[in-house]
Amino acid sequence: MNGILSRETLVKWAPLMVLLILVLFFTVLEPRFLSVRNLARISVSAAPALMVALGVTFIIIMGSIDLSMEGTVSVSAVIFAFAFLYLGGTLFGLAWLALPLAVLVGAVIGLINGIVHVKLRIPSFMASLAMGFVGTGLALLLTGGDRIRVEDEAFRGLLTERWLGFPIMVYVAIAFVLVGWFIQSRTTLGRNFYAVGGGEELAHASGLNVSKVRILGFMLAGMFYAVGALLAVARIGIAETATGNNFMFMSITSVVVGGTALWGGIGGVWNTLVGVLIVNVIGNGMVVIGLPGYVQDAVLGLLVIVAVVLSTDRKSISFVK
Amino acid sequence: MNLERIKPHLPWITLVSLVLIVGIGDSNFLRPHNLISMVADIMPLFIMALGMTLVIFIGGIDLSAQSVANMTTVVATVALPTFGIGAALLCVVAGLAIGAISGFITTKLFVPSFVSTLAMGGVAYSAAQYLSGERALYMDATLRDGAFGWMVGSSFGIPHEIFLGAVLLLGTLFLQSRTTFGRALKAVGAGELAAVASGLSVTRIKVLAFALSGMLAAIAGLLFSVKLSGGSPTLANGFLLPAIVAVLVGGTPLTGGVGGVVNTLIGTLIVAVIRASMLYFEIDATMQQMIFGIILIIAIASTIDRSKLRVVK
Amino acid sequence: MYELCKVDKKFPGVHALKEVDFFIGRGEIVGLVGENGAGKSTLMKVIYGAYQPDGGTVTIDGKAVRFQNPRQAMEHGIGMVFQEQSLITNLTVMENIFLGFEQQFVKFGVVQWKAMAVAASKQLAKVKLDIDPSTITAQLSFAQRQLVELAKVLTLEERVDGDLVILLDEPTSVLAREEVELLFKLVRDLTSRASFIFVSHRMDEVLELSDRVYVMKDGAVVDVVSQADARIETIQHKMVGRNVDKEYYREQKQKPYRPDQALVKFDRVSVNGKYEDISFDLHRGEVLCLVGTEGSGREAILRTVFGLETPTSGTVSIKGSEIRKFSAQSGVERGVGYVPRERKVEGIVAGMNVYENMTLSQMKNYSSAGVLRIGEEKDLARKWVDRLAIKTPSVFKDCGGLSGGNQQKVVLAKWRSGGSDIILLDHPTRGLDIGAKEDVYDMVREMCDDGVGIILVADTLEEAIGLSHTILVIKDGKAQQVFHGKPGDKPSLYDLVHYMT
Amino acid sequence: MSFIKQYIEQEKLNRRNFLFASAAGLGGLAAGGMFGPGMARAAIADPTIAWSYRNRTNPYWNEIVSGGEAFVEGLGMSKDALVHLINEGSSEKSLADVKSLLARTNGELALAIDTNDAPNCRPIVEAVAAAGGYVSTIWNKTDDLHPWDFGDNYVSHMTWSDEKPAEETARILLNAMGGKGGVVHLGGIASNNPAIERLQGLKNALKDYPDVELLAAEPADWDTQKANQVMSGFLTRFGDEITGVHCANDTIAYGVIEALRAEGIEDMPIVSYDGNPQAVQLIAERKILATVFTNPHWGGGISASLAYHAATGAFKPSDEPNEHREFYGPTIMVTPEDAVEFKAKYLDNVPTYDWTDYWGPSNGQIQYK
Repeated sequence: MNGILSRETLVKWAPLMVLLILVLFFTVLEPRFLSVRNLARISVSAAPALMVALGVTFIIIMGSIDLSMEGTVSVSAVIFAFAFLYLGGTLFGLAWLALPLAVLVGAVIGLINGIVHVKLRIPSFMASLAMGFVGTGLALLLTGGDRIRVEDEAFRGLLTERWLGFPIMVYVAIAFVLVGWFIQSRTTLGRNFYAVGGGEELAHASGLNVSKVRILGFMLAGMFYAVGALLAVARIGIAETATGNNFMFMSITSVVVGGTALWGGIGGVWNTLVGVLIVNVIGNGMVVIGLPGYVQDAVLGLLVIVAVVLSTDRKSISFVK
Repeated sequence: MNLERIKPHLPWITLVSLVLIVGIGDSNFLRPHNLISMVADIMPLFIMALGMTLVIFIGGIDLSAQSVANMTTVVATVALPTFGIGAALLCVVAGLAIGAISGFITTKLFVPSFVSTLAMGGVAYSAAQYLSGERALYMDATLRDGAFGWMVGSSFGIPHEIFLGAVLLLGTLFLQSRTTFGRALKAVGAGELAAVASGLSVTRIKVLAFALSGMLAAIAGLLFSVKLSGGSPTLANGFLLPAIVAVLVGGTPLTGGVGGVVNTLIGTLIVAVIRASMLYFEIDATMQQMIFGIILIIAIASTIDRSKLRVVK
Repeated sequence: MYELCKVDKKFPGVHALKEVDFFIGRGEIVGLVGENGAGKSTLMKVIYGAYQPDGGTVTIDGKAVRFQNPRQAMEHGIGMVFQEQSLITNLTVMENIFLGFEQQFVKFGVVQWKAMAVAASKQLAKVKLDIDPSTITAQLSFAQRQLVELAKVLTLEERVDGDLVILLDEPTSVLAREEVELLFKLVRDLTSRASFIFVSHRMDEVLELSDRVYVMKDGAVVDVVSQADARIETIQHKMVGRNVDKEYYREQKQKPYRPDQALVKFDRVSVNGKYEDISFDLHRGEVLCLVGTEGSGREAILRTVFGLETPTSGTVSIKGSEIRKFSAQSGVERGVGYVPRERKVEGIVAGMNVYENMTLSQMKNYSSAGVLRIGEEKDLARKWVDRLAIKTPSVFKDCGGLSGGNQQKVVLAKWRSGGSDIILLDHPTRGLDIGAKEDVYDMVREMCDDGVGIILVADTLEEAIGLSHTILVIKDGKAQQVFHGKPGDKPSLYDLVHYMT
Repeated sequence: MSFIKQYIEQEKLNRRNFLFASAAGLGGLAAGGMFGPGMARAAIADPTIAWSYRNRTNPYWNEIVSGGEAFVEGLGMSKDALVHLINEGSSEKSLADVKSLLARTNGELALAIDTNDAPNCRPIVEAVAAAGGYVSTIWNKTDDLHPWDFGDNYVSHMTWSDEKPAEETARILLNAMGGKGGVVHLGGIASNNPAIERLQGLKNALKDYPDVELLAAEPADWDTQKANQVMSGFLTRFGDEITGVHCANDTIAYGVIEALRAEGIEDMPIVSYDGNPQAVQLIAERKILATVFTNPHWGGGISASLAYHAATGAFKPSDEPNEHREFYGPTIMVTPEDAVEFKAKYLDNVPTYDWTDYWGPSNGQIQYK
């Protein structure tokens, strides 16, 4: 086992290989799976989830976890929709200001989340879980349970306008993956996430302000959640308390499937991209090949396990929790 | 008063304070009948949380618990006419099996429990859908009373759910504090490597913890199914997060080795009281969830014993 | 240039530093010795800014300073090379070197990796380490990592105008002898730019390197000796308040082992990638010492005996029967006890109390049908607390809160009380002070008298020679030479080093 | 402390009697209930009025609640007087909340509720009856449970027979498809009764349209986003074969419309269910061909009214015939032709209902198959 087929290489590329095998598998069963149209559909359904998963990737690299995404997405989506309509309801007017506002909202919630976690010294699992409840509750309080429609043709153009067969929102998502990659590899903050994940006490002793890195990490994650919220609204045209539903377990599963370790320090943006695609390919593929609804949960579960098993370097870890 | 000495008592102090706050707001809350009834109703959730405690105690998590409970409501209802009380055995075995498989996947295949249990939950949910024919089912009243009437009756003014919960609590407490398994569980939670170096079979202990969690989730589902006299693949929805919250609020953090089943009893009761307080203080419906979250932060912040956490991750 | 004057530090219930005076001149190497708990680590923490003193003054070149955190200390040229490996292994070497100080390479928010690599190479050159700065740290050897840490601290040179003070906390604990010599040479070369405070339990090394030695006891400096006047025995006497005689290793208590009673037989055993073709016999009453450099395969052999590694070829027999199934459990059942090097992580379970730790490996003996007999556990623990003079307020005390020496005693008690008669000691005295070390040596002799066989990986060569009946020298996973030693007729240091390297 | 002991004794007796009553079965139940605390109370002068429902994120429940609030305001109280119990899709929370409220109000409660899952209905009704409160249920109830088995305390159960209306919307859809092609169905949570009935309605209609194929039916869990993803999958799987979409409710239809819009498909025939304002708007724009209005506003109001008036003794449920205890709610078909008129009548100006006309708009006694 050496040369290009060394264990490290295999493990590194395993998630991508799993993705390709899955694509091949579904294509053999249903050739239409591999059409540009269907790939566009998968991308559209993956785009909001990808943004959320990117956000939580940074947190997981730090060895923490964030369960607040459902609340953050809902609040960002709802405030965006309110502001968008209040400011005129079309992107050509002042309403574009609602876009940065939504991201700001995400940042603020992330910041509060980070402060509660770091300053009150509550483990992130608990702090963010509770913040998630607060977020969802806040969205409910703001809307009173109503749904807000965002009909603006220009904004919905994210979904309806296509370049090379793919809606614009797919390109937006790719752009944010590049932003994430830039943060991860070319900024101090991004590298510090890895330092904290690799050894928090050591990083602290090296003079790194770990608390600050953590809080900024949660804030950054909040901003990515807000971008996910914007894409989710663009996809459905509705902002509501339920906009954030189902993002929590799916995004974390995607991150793990992509090969980012829950104990921190390993993985990154590209892993998450592959992980999100794996989960969405399975979801779409099961419908496309006509698997009965009641077995889909089981098949998704089993395939996720297989994917994680294949992309874990079992020799390098002594145990997992 | 020395703060260090109060710390271990914070969970129940928090609980008593909450009860008193609600009681001062509305003395109806303190009526024994109401308190007993509230405790009886929280028992299915408590039993699930008991199982969750064992897994969180070793630093893992069991996200399959709700789906396992869903599955057992269906299994119990479907199997009741054929097997009678044997349906209970079927449920318990099914829960044990799902939990054991999760444990095996976690320990042997190195899939984090967050993902392995979520995935096995999907399997359980599919099984529930398949077995139920994707319908809500109900139990025949006579059959139910014949086989499971003892679960939901009442003696000495105390509903039997409480006895069942108490028996399981004492059982797990015994397991946790008096048996080699409980000791090993603590060792694995607090120092897995040291447990290995002491020759403990860590794999077996962890698989057993997950299996017990599955079993208790199944019992929770069974009790809920009997209480509601029916089953459906979505019947136990809404159990999972409160069960996790109950464990965490009780003071068993995810870092492992700290806390225990008694903490979970207190945590579950705290959740029940917070929930009831929403009604007693007439909190507006659209505000309840937000306030629940805020109280949760306060409750966790005041119950966790930070001196046992080396790094707050 | 750097001076502490009557520095005082109190913690609840402990007077950790008692009016300590401390001075270090430009380019000087100062040793700092004392038993565990003497106040060394508190003093170091005050120096590098982790603690703020309650009284007294800290001056640099006559100017009073007060550091709120390590970062401020760094800005004044004070850096720390930590005892435990403190590099973050998933980062590259250059990221580790500049961790927390990346800002200098950031242009418009973007990290300039090339500039950082160039700067890192310059730092590595200072410590004469020729590696690619973008190597992932996990791929380096322990010795290389130690040098990277030194390089990291030396970045202070560029950042700080004044002179540097560098603390070295047990820098040699994971190094082999020749690596230690390399490090010392480097430190001496670097005195042109920095002063060093050298903290170590290895007295010989302290004396070898330091110009002056501060001796601490009970939170106070009890003596300052210059290299010329220093003698190990005197210093040790000051540290412990009693003589450390030539019988330090209890050689007089060493008795012949019983060659007819083999406990462990290794016959041409190999583990792929770890060691190959190793054969030896361990007998009742024998101390067998495995000597070699870090990574030579010593630990892997211990782990094989315990059952944590499965041989790829060869046969292992324990007490006459050949082992086919390798697992820690079966090892324990066969009477093997393992005292691991990482005491806090692998030895004891922090968070569990004394009796819980003691019976962890032998719960079977203290339970019926899985139910523990806790009363008996406590009796056992009390017995062994007395027998080994374990300093603990009660058997309910969390082991994580005991001192290193007492933790080690708990680990030994765990195996001894369970009747283990093959004890594997991996660096059993690492990080222990002299008193605690002597206790361990006493226990080794007692165990031999009881017919126990011991395989030892020693902390120092002297310890290996002093304690062992038999020494097996290993290099790169292969056996080099076997030495037999009786009291008064032991191999010399030189003999061993000759075969090790 | 003797009063506590006495109290416990009292409760013990009550509970035993109640359980005895449940065990006695059909005939004995009403009589057994006579010993219960509820029966000891002839009428409750000023009961707390509460609505317990799934969540605030679905427009359907908001409509239900608006009806409940309108009823409360009709009594001359502020609409804040209505207590909301939200179960978030958790039967466990639903039951616990009801019990807490019963304790707080000392049983002086008029409760309208959807119990979230059918099996949850029995313990809720039993709890309310045991405490002497009054309850009206909608939608979820197991077939073996009937209001008349509980004397007066279980006032009524209302549900909607969805099979027929769903069949009618299906016919509109199939006609719009020209009687040929392929149809897909996106359903609710698979085990929910309405989801089952609405799919069955489509299947019934298809018998008369041999040239239309039911390509697939999958649950979309009443959820817009899930529906969006399922529809995307269908588009790949069947492509142009899909010439019509049958949705189990309006929120699913929104997701379907957006999935189609993403593909530039604007003229796909779609029918849905529930008659939410937004859906009616879409019908007026001919983006949806038909929906079925179940008048949740009235349903929400009348359920609260029934419970309230039974509690105050305005009418005695046990004197009413069975068709007044278990009945179907109203269904109104909305199509593009009458959408504007419908909107004006029911949505833009919510009609003022006579909340004492309990059974006027109802649709006959519930039939069990």
